[in-house]
Amino acid sequence: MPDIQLAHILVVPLISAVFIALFLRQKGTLASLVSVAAAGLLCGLALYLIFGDGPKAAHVSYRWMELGAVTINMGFLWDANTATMLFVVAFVGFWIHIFSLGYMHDDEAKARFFGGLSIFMFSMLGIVFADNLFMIFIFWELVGFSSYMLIAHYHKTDEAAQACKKAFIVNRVGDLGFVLGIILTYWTMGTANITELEALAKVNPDKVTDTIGLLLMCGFLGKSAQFPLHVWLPDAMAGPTPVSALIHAATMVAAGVYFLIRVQFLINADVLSLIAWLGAAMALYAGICALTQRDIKKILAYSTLSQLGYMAAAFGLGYPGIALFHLTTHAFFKALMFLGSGSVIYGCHHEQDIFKMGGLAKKMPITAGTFGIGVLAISGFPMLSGFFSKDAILVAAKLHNLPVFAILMVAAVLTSFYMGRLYWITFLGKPNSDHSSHAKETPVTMWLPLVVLAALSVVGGQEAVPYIKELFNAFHHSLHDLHHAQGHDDAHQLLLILGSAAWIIGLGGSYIFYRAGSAEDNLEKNHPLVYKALKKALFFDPLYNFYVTKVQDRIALVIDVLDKLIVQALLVRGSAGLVYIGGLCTRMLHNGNLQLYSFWIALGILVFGAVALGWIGS
Amino acid sequence: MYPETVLPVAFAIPLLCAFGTLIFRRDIETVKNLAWIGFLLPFVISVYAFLNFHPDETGYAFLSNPVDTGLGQFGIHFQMGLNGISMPLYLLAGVVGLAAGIVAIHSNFKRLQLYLFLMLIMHSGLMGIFASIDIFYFYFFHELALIPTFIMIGIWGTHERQVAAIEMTIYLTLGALISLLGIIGLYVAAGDGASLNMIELKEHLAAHPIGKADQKTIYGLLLFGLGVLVSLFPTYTWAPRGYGAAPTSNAMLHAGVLKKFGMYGLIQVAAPLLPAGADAWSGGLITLALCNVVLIGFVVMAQTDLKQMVGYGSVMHMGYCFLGVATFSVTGIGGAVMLMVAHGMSVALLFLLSNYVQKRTIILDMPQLGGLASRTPVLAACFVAATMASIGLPGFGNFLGEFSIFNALWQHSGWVVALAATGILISAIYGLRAVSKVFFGEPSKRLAEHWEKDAPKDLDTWERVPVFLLLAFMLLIGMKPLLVSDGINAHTKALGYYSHKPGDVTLIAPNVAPVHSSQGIQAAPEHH
Amino acid sequence: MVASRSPVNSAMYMIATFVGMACLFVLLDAFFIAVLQILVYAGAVMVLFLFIIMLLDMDQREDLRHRTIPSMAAMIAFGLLLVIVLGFFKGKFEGEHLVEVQESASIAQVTDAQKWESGSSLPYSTKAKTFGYGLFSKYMLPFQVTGILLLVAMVGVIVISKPHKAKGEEAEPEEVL
Amino acid sequence: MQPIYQAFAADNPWSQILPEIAMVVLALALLMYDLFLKGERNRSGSIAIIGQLLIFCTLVMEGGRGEPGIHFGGLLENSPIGNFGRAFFVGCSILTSVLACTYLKRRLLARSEFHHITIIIAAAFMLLVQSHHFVLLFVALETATVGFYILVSYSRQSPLSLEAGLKYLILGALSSTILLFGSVLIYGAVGAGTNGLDAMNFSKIGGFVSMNQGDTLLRAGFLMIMAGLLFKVGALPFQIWIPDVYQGAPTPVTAYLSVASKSAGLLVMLQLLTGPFAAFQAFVTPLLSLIAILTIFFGNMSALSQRNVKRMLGLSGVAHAGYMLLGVIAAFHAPEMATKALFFYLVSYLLASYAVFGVMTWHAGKDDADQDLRSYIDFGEKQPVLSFILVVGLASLAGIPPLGGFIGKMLLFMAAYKAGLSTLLILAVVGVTISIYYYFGWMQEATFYFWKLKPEDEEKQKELEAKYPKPLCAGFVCTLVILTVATIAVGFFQGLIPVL
Amino acid sequence: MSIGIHEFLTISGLLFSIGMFGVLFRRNTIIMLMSLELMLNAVNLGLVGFSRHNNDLDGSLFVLFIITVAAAEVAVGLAILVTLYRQRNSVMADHLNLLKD
Repeated sequence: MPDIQLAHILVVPLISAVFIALFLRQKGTLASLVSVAAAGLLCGLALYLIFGDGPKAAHVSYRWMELGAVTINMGFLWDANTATMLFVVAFVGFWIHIFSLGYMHDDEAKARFFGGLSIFMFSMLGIVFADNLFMIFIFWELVGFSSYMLIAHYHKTDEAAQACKKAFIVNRVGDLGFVLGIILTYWTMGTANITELEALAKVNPDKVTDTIGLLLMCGFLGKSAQFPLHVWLPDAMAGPTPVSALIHAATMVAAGVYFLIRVQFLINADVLSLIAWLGAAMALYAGICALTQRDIKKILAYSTLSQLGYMAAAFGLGYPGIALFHLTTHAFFKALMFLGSGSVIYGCHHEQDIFKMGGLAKKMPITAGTFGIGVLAISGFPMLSGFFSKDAILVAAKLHNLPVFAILMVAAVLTSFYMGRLYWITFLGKPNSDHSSHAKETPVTMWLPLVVLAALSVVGGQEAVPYIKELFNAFHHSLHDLHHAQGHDDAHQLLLILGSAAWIIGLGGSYIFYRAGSAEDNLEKNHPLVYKALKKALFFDPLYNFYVTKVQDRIALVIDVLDKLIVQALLVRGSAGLVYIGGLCTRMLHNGNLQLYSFWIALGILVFGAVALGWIGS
Repeated sequence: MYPETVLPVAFAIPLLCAFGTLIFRRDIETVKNLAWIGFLLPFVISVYAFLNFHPDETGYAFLSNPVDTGLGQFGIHFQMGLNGISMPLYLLAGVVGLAAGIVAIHSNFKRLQLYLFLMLIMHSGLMGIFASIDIFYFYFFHELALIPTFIMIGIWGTHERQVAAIEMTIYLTLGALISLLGIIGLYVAAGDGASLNMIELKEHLAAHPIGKADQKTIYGLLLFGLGVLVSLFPTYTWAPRGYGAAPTSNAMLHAGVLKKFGMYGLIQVAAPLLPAGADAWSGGLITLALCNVVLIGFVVMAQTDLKQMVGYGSVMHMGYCFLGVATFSVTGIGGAVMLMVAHGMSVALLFLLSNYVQKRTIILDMPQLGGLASRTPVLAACFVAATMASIGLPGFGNFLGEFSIFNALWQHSGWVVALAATGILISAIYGLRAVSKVFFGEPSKRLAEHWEKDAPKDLDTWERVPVFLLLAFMLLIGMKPLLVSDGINAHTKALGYYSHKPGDVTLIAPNVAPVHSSQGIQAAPEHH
Repeated sequence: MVASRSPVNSAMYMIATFVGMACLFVLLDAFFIAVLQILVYAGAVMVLFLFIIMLLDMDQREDLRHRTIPSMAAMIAFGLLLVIVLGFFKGKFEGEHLVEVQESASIAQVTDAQKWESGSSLPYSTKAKTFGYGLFSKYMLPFQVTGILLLVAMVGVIVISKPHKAKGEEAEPEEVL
Repeated sequence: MQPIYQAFAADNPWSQILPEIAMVVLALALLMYDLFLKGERNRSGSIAIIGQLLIFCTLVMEGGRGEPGIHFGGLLENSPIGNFGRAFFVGCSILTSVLACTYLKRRLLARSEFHHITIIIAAAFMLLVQSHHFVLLFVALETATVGFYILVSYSRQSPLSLEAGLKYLILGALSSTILLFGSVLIYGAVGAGTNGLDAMNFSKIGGFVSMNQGDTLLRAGFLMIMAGLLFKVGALPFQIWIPDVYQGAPTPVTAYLSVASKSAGLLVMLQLLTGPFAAFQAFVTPLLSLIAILTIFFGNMSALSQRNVKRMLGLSGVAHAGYMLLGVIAAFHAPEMATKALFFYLVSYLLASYAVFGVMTWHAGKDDADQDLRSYIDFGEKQPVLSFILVVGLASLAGIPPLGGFIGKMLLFMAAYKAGLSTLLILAVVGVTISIYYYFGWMQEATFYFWKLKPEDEEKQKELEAKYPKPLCAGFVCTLVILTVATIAVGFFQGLIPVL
Repeated sequence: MSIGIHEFLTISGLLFSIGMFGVLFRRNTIIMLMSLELMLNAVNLGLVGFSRHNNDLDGSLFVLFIITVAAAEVAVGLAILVTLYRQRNSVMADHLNLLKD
C-alpha cells in the first residue's frame, strides 16, 4: 500500500525532529546521527517505493480539519511526478545529510541544525505528497519556516539575522497572493483536491481565469525566487552551505516549479506565456548578476535563479514535464556544485571570496573534479544530464517563442561564462591567499556525496540508464509532445550546434577573459564602466531597502503617531479631560455661600413653576 | 463522576482555595499549595471534560441542574454546561490558567498571598464564563474575573501601572456596561416569559422573534460593548498599555482567556439570537475589523518596546476574529473560535516569554537588545515558536483560524480577503523583526555590560513548565484540529449559522459568486 | 421687613406683619387661629428672635447696597416667582365670594348629616372646641408625632447649646475661632 | 362625643404601628436611662442597638407589620412600600447607632441623646413612608428633618458641623415650605372640587387628579411637592446642599442622611407617583428623565474632582439618586419590576454605604480631620481588613460585579429598559463609567500605594495617631464585616434580600 | 363680603414671594430664618383661606401643626445660630464658608 509507506516516509523525519528537539538538544553528535539515520531510512523507503513493484498511481485522503465550508484533508497523491520529485528530495537530501555530518562537524549548535534538516525533509515531503491545495499551502509555509530556521543558523552574524527575516518575509509576500489564489480556486471550483480540480478544469475550462493563474503564480514567484521576489535567495546564502545545497538549490526553491506542475491545468494560456517571459527574463537577469559576484555561493545562487528561470520558461512554454526534467537534473548538478563549494569553503577555512582562492585543483582534486563535472553539466556539455534537459527547453522555446528562445540562448552563454569564471579562478592557477594555500581535501563523508552526485549529474539525463528510466515516467508526456511537435527535428539539429557553441564560447571566453586563478576581477579592473553597468543590475536590493525604510516604516511611523495623536490623545485623553473640566466647573458652584445655594432652590422652583404653567415643555 | 457536578466543582475549587488563602495567609507554603490545587484541579477537570465531551441532542454536555439564586423570576438561573464552542475555550481557560498559576506561584512578589488570592478569584471566574449557560452568569463571571485584574495591575504592575489600571478599568467597565445593556435589551425584547438561559432563550426566540429594528439596536449595543472588551477599533488603547503594565501571570490570563469573553459573547449569544441585527451591522464590523488588522498592523510595526508590540499584536489579531464573526457563517465563526483558542495560548506564551526576556535584559526596547539566542537557546527557540504561532504558521491553530476566516470572508468580498490577508504579511514583518532584534546578532553595548555583571541563564525548570505546557497544547490543537473543530462545527451549525460548501453553489450557478450572507440567514434552517 | 438693614427693625416689622396676618385670619372667620397667630408667632417666636438678637448683640447692619448682582438676581427671582405663583391662581376662584358660615347650633346636627368614611373631611366650624375634637380624634396620630417632634427639638436645643460634661471631667472649654 | 368624631376616634388602631411605638418607647427609655440609671459606663449605645435589633427582627419576621389597608381615618396606609421602608429605616438606624458608638467614643458629646434622636428619626421615617395624608406626611417629615438638623450640628465644638447644620436648616426649611405650599395648592384645588371628602387624603386626591389632569393648580401643587421631595433625594437642581452638609456633619449622620433621608424621599416619591399622582406620570416623565440624567452627570462629574472623601461620597450619592430616579420613572411602566429593583438597589446601597461610612468613621480621627484622599495612603498596609471592607463597599457602590450594588443596578436597568428608557440608560451607563474613575481612585489611594508613602507624610501620620489613638472595637468591625459579607453574598445569592 | 378667596390667595402668594426674596436677598441668617417664617405664614393664610372656602376643618387643623413645627424649627435654628455665633462671632451667610470646595 503506497499510502502507508508514504505516510511512513513523511513521519520518519518528523519523529527524528521531535526526538532531537525533545531529548538531544545538548547532544549534537547523537542528534546528527539520528537525523542522518532518519534521512537514510526515508531514502531507502522512497527508493523501494519508486523502484519497487508497487502501484504507480494511488490517491488516499484523510480528513484533518473541518469548519463549515472548509475541509482540510491530509492526502497522498502518488503518481509519476511525485515519484520523481520524491527521488530528488529523498536521495539528494540523504547525501546532503551525509555531507553535513562532515561539514557541520565542529558546529556548536549541531542538534539544532540537524533537527532543522529533519523538519525540512518532513515539510518538503509534505508538499511532494500533497493531494490538495490546502495541504500544499500548509507544508509550503512549513518549508518556509524550516528555511528560516536554517538560514538563521549562524544567527550571531547580522547577515544571517537579516537574511532569514528577509527570506521569510519575501516568501510571505508571495504567499499572500498564493493563499488568495487557493481560496479563489476553492470557491470557484468547489474543491481543493488536485485530482478533482483537474477533472473540473477539463470540463469547465472557462472557469480557469487569469486571476486564478496569476494568484497561484505568486506562490511560485515567492518560493522559487522569481522576479520580482528573487531578492531573498542570494542573501539566504548566509546559511550553512549544505542548507544552501538542499533547500536553496535542489529542493525547496524547486518546489515552486513542482507546484506549478501539479496545478498546470489551473494556469491558462495567458498566464503561461507570462510565466515563460518571466522565466526567460530571470534566466538572463540572474546570469548578468552572477557575473559581478565574488562570493562563490552567491554566484551559485544567481545561477540557481537563472536555472529556475529556465524551468519556468519550460513550464510557460507548455512543457511541464521538461520543467520537471530540468528540475531533476538541476537538483543533481546544482547540489553537487553547492556541496563542492561547501567543500571548498570548508577546505579554505570558511573563505568564500573566489579571488582569494585559486589553485585548489591540486589541493582538492576530488572536489575539483566533481565540481568540474557540475560546471560542464550546467553548461550543457553533451551527454551530461544538463545537456538533455536544457536542450529540450531550448528546442521548445525555438519552436514556440522565438524571443524567449533568443533570451534563453544568451542566458546559456552567460551561464557557461560565469561558471567558467568561477571554476577557472577558484580551482586553477595559484593560491591567492593563506587560506587557499593551506587547503586540504575534505574527509570522506564530504567527498563521497560529491562523487555520487557527480555520477548522477553525468547519467541523470540518460533515459537508458536503469533506474533513471523510472524517473522519466514523469517527463515522457512532455518529451513526447516535444518530439512530435512540428519542426522538432530541425530545431534539435540547430540546437546541437548552438548549444555546443554556447558552452564553448562561455567557458572559453571566460578563460580568456579571466585567466586561471586570477587574484582580482579582470572585468572590474579593465572595464570598470561595464562592471559598474552590470552591478547596476542589482538595483532591486536598494529599491526594496528604500521601500522598507523610507516607505513602509515611515507609513508605520505616521500611523503610529496618528494613533497616539488622534486615538490616544484626542479621543481617550480628550474625553477624559472634558469630563474632568466639567467636574471642575461644577465644583466651582459649591463655593460655600448659603445665598448662592438658595438661589439654586429658587431656580428649581421657578423651573418647576414654569413647567406647571406649561411655559416649558408640553 | 456525576457529570452534572463537574463544572460547578471546577468553578468552586479556585474560589474555595482563594478563601483558603485568606485563612492561611500567614503561612506562605500552605498558600502556595492551595494555589496549586486551585489551578491544577480545574486544569485536570477541563482536560477530563475535553476528553469526555459527548454532547446530547441539545448540543450540551455536563449540564448541571439549574439553581435559582433569587433572580429566577427574571428568568435567571445558575446553570453550567459545555457545548462545542465553549469546550475548547474552557480547555483554554484550564490550560492557560494552570500556566499562569505556575508563573504566579513562582513569582517572588511582595504580598504573594494576596496576589494568589486574586489570581484564584480570577481563575474561578474564568472557569465560570465559558461554562455558563445563563447569559447573566456568563456576564457575571466575566466581571468576577475582571475586577482582580485591575487590582493586580494597580498593585503589582510596572512603572505606568496607575494610568494603565485606570484606563483599562474605565474602558472595560464602559464596554461591560454597554454589553450589559445589550443583554438586558435582549431579555426585554424577548418579551414576557423569556429566560436568559441560552438554550431556552433560543427556543423562545424561535417562537417569538424580535423585530428587526430592535435586533439592530440590541446587537449594536452588544457589538460595541463587547467590542470594547476585545479592543475593537478604535477602542483598543487600553490593551497595549494595560498589558504592558500588568504583572505577567495576570496579563496571560487576561489577554489569553478573559479577553475572549467578548468574542465568545458575540458568537454564542449575540449573533445567533439576533441574526437580523448581525446582518445589519456586518458591513460596519468588517470595516472596523479591517482597521484593526491593517492600521493597527502598521502601529505594531512602529513599536520598539517588546511588550507593547505583543500587546498591539494581540489587538491586531482580534481583528481577524471580528472578521470571522462578521461573516455569520460556520466557517468564519468556527475560524474565529479556533483563532481565539490558539491565539489565547500563543499570546499568553508571548507575554510570558517577553517577561523572561525582560528578566534577563532589564530593558525591553528592541533596538537595544540582541544576541540573546546564543546565551539562552531554549528561550529563543520557544520565543520563535510562539512568534511563529502568532504569525500563523501551520501546525498551530492560529493558522487554521485565520485560514478559515479568509475562506469565509471570500463569500463576502474578495477585496476584503485581500486586505485582511495583508495582515499575515504585516504580522510576519513585525514578528520576525522582533525575533531578530531581540535574539539574533550581537548584544548591544549596554546589554553586554549588563551581562558581564549578571550573565543571563537559560530557562530554569519552573520557567519551562508553563512554557512547555502551553506549547504542547498549542501544537496539539494545531496538529490535530479535529479534536476541537468537530465540536465547533457541530455547534455553530446548531446555532443556525450560515453554512454551505462552495460545491453547492457551483452546481447551481457556476459563474455567480457565492450568495451574500443575508440570504443565508433565512436559508440557514433549511440547510439542516 | 426684608429690606430693613437692622435686624431689630426687621423683627419689629415682622411682628407687625404677623399682627396684620392675624387680622386676615379674622377676616376669614378663623378666630382661633388668629389668636394663636398672635400668641405663638408675635408673642413667642418673635420674642425669641428679638431676645437672641439682643442677647448676642447681633445688631449688625448689613450693607445692602454694594451687592448689586446678588440683589438684582434676588429681585429678578422675586419678580418671576411672583408672576409664577400668581399665575397658579390666575383664573381660579375669581369672583367667588366666601359664603357665610352656616354655624349649626350643635355639632351633632352637622355631623349626623354627613356619612362617615375613612377619608371624609371634618365639618367646618369656627368653634375652638371643634379643633379639639379634630385633633383628638382624626389627627390623633400626627398630634402625638408633633409631641415627639417638640421633644426632639427640646433635646436638640439642649444638646446643642449646653456643653457636655462627662463624668469626672470638667466641662470642655468653648473653642472660639 | 359626636358620631363623626367618634368614628374617627374609633379608627385609631395603635396596634398597627406597634414597631413605631416601640421605637419611640425605646428612644424615651434611652433618655430615662441617661437620667436615672447611668452607671460608670454609658451603655446607651448597646441598649439602642439591641432594642432596635429586636424591633428589626419582628419587622422582618412579618410579625409586627400589621394588616394591609388604610387606617387612622385615612392617615396611614399599610402598603408594601411602607412595610419595606419600615424595616429599611430600622436597619439604617441600627447601623447609624453602631457607627455612632465609635464616633461618640472619641468625642465629648452626649451619647444617649444621639441615639434618641436617631431612633426618633427612624420612627418618623417609618410613619412617613406609610402616610396616606399630607398632614401626617408633613409632620413625620418635619420630625425627621428637625432631628437631622440637630444631628448634623451635633458636634457642637466643630464649627464645620454647626455651619453644616445651619445651612441644612435654612435650605431644608425652605424646601419643606415649598412642599407645604404645594400641598396647600393641592388641598385647595381638590377641596374646591369635592364635597365632604378629605382633600389631603391620597386616595381622594388620586381620584380627583385622574379626572382633572390639566388643572394648573393641581400641577403646580404636584410639582412643588416634587421639588420638596427632590430636595430630600438630592436631585438636581436641589442637590446643592449635599456636599457642604455631608462634609460638616458627623460621619454617622452623613451615612444616615445619605441612606435614610435619600431613601425616604425616594420612597415617598414612588408612593405619590404611583398613588395619588399616578395620572401625572406622563406629564412628569420628561421632566424627571431630564432631572435624572442631569443628576447622574452632575453628581459624577463633580465627584470626580473631589479630594475630600465625604464630599465625594455625597456627590456620588447625588448620582445614585439619579439612578434611583430612573427606577422611579421605570415604575410608571413596569411597576412591579421597578419597585423590586428599587428596593434591591436601596438595600445594596445601604449595605455598601454603611460599610464605607463605617470605615470613614473609624478613620476620621478626632474632629473628622482625616477626610482627605491622601490620608488614605497606606491604608491597605495598616488596616488590611478595613481596607478590604472599604474596597468592597466602594466597588459595590460603583456597581461592579459580583457585588450587591451590581445586581441592584442591573435590576434597575432591566426595569428601566423594560419601561422603554433605553436612551436614558446609555447616558446613565456613561455616568457609571465616570463614577468608576473616582471610586477607583479612592481604592487606588487606599490600597495601591503599598510601600509608597513619603517619609515626611509617614511621620505626620504617626504623630496624628499618637495624638488621637483610634481604638477599634470588635463589635464595630464585626458589623462592618457582616455588611461586607452581605454585600458579596447578595451578589451571588440575590434571594438573600427578601424583596425579590 | 366683598373680598373672595382669590384675593386671599394673592396675598398669600405675595407673602410667599416676599419670604423667598428675603431668603435670597439677606445675608443675615436670622433674617433668613424670619423670612422662612413669613413663607410659612403665607402658607397658613392659604390653608385657612382654602379651609374656609372648601368648608372643611382639615386645613385649619393643618395650620396648628404647621405653627408647632415652625416653632420647633425656629427653636433648633436659633440654638444652632447662637452656638455658631459664639464660635464665629458672625452669622452672616457669606462668612459661613468653611465648608466649600
